[in-house]
Amino acid sequence: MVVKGLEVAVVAVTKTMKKNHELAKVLAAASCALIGSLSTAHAEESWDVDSAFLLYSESDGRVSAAEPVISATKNYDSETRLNVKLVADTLTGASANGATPSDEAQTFTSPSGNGTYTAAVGDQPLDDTFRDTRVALSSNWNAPINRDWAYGVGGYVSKEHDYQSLGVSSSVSRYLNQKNTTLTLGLGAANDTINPEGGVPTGLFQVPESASSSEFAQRDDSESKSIMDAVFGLTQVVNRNTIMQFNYSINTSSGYLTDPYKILSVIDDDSTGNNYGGNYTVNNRNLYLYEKRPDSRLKQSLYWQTKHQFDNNDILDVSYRYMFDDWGITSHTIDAKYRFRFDHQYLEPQLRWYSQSKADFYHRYLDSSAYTEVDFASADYRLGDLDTYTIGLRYGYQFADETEFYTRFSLYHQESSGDDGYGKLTSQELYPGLDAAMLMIGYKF
Amino acid sequence: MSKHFMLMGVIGITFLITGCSEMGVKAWERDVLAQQEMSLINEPVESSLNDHVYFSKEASSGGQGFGGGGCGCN
Amino acid sequence: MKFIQKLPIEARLNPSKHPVPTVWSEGGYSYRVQFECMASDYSILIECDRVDLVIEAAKKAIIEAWRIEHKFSRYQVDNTFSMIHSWPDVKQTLDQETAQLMLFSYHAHQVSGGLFDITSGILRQAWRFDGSDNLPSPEQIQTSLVHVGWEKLGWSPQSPDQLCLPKGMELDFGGIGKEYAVDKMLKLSLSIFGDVPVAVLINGGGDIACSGPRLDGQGWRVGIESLKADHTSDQIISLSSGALATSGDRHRFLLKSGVRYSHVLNPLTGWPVEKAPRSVTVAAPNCVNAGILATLSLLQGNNADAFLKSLAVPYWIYSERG
Amino acid sequence: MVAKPYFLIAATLCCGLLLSVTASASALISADEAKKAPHASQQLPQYQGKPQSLQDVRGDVLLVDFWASWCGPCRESFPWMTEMQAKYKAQGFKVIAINLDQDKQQALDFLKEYSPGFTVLFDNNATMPDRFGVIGMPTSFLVDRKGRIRAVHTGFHQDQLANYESVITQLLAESEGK
Repeated sequence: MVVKGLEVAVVAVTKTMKKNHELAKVLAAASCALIGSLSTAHAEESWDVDSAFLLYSESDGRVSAAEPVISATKNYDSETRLNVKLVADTLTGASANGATPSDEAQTFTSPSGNGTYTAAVGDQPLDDTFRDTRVALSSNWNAPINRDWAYGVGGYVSKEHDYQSLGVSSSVSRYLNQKNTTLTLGLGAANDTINPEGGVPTGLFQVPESASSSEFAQRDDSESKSIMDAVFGLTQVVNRNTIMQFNYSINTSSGYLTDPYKILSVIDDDSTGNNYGGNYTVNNRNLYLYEKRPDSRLKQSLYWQTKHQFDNNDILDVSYRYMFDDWGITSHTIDAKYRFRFDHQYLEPQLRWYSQSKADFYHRYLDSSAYTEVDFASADYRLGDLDTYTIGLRYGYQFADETEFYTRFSLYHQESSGDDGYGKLTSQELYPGLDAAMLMIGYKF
Repeated sequence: MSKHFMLMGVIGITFLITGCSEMGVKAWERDVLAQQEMSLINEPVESSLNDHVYFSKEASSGGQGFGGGGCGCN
Repeated sequence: MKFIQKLPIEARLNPSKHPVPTVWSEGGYSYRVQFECMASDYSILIECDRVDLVIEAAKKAIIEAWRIEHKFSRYQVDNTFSMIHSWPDVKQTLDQETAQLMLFSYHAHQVSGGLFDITSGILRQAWRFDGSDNLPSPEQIQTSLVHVGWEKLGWSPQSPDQLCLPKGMELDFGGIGKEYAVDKMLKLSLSIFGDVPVAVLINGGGDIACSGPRLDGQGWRVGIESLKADHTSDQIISLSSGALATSGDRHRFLLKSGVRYSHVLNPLTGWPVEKAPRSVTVAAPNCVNAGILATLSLLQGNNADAFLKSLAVPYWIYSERG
Repeated sequence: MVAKPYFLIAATLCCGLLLSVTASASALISADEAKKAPHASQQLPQYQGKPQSLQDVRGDVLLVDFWASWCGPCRESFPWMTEMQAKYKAQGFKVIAINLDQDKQQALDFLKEYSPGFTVLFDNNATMPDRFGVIGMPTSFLVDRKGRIRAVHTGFHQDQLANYESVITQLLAESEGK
């Protein structure tokens, strides 16, 4: 047994066995690395929350909506994040049912078949049973695969009393040219189920007088549609201050694409009679038909967006979208925002113009001599010739603790147009405009 | 329709081959692009609320983009 | 020594169901916390006038020790050790702590020329050191050796968190786990005190680390066992910084035909290292470091003393034969 | 029991002297294939110090890190680099962080907040990163005692910390005379 003496000096280095000395050093360093590994502080993984509240109100007391949103994003590192978003909205008010105004008071069967509502002479027929609450939850995960690739996956579910939607999405991105170019392929699929009040009405069938009618008896409770989406995008850094994106997207829907609550008026086109241009009647009842749309739709769009920061730090954001589909609709959208940036505040005016041409089967009304010959028809103004304008202003204040308060006010104006009809119909306002005001208030923390 | 496809393809590929490799910035020149305000969808909550309004009032929807650009740090 | 209180710890932080630790006063501002871990008696000595911090620090240290014990225990079913071993032949991602342990083991394996090998634990299936004379057959040893060898692991230091463990192999962190726990306990307990004056010594069944001298400037008095029944050659040393670790065979050996087979196995041959010292204690800046040096010196067998001398570290060796 | 032996462990605090050991360094670019770090003699202004070039610190193992204040991962790497320098300083390891902000003031504001525990140099006209081959932010180059680039890491990933540290220890373990 070797006993070391008192007060042994540690510093004594045995030079003859350098190898073991080196071994000791490696192990000293390795053991330090092992024990020290604890102290490395992990990056803060915190949630960034953006919460907002939107109030939407249409003029003439039509639809008004309140829509709270809360969106929380957890950043694991600069490229890896999880976002969860919860949206709720409640809609109340009345919306156009598709029938034309008339020189006589009109009475309509409510969608459930258990009641009626009326439109006075010359008034837009509005379905005032319109009321809904929607809750939607969505989540997205984005992460890099390696230096050159990244991916994202997401899902959402939303629920209204008569509508459910379930969707998934995924994307993969490829970075090129030192990350100055990004190619992205996104795919999405969704399945929606609709359970209309009173069941699914038969398209182009006369709106019955009440739920006791045989048409109601043969209705299905629900219908569904499925949607597939693909986006191919190219994002390009142009220079230090400018970034640009081009997208091509294709979207197919199939299944029940009709709006079960929308109807069409059949107008008497017998120019020799005294009801020329008035509501066509069958058995002394005005004839209204349920609308019917094709059971598939293929939409394609091209999208371009550019963002540029000026030397004074202001930012211009411009985008243009061209959309066309196999229903005959084409549309153009131009959206421009300019953000004036001050030390802790910003002011952002916005202008948006949207113009669409009507769908092939859009008819403001159907002629009494020909209504039996159409395969599809809808008087939904959203499928007609339409121009809309948005003017908005957003203001934000950034606090020292990096939270932000913001608010946005905007006005939305719609103008529809189309043929003016004949006879008595010409004195009716067939294409009323629509004005809405939106106020959004939000806080990011 | 197939005409549009072709057009898009031709534009896209031409852009890729000629344009992109000439454009862009060095990794250390991304200070401006790294700002959150310069991301293509910098206010996703506002965008989604607006999209929801337009979706329920107009016949077109979607088509907009997704991320890209940004800090592109590593 | 006066009993003060029990130190209850939530059941979920005590996965191995140890008895409740106890806190004792040793007079003045000197406290001793005793508990059980890895089949040994552990104690934490803390000198500090803030008893609340003492309790908090001890609690944190105990939880850490039990966490490490449970995480790498070979006898649990729901821990990291069993997770790693339930996915043989598959590339798996290790947590950062395990990756660091792998890196350390790698360095130790490299510099020891393969004598230190955490894959060698499996040899114990052949060798049972129960004081008996049951030697395994050469065939048994050969069978075990098939599954021993660091280089058989699918692992590289460039990506220490990626591991592919061949089927039949076993990683045994037991050889460094105790010392690692002692170092981590010291580090964690010190983090509680901030600027408050404190002196801490952790004793994990004979493996010791301290924060520095005691508050009065004196070293900690530490006994080094000689393994002799009468303790006649025990020594008391004064430890004022760093750590001590002991490696030895205690009662674990085989005796056959007058030859004493130490429990220290050479992973290259599968046989016990011949003429290994009974026990070696080494002092080093931290306990893991001390422990690995003590272990490596045992593996040198007859050359242990010369090896230790060349390391230029303080050591105590006990090599009574037979 | 005897209580006399009085032993002073003079072992330096954790991580003592580790100077010259040969260990396998497979993560490193081999010394023969490694290129010399460019711009070695270029003097750059130093944060809270006098101008310095990489040559001035030759003989140490260097982590040359290119960063900017607007880059999130760079920010994340600061505490880690401070820790590494503290841990391996005694073994001859230094972090040299070269700032590439085009607006130096932003870097200064950042540094005030983060007070780095290592050397920061300013290259606000970006004269160096091109030849170093910086392709992301941050990019760090591990330079050996002879001024050769032995490892490159782009980005800063928390889950790679063990790797980064492993390469540093491997290079530190390399023989000085090699």
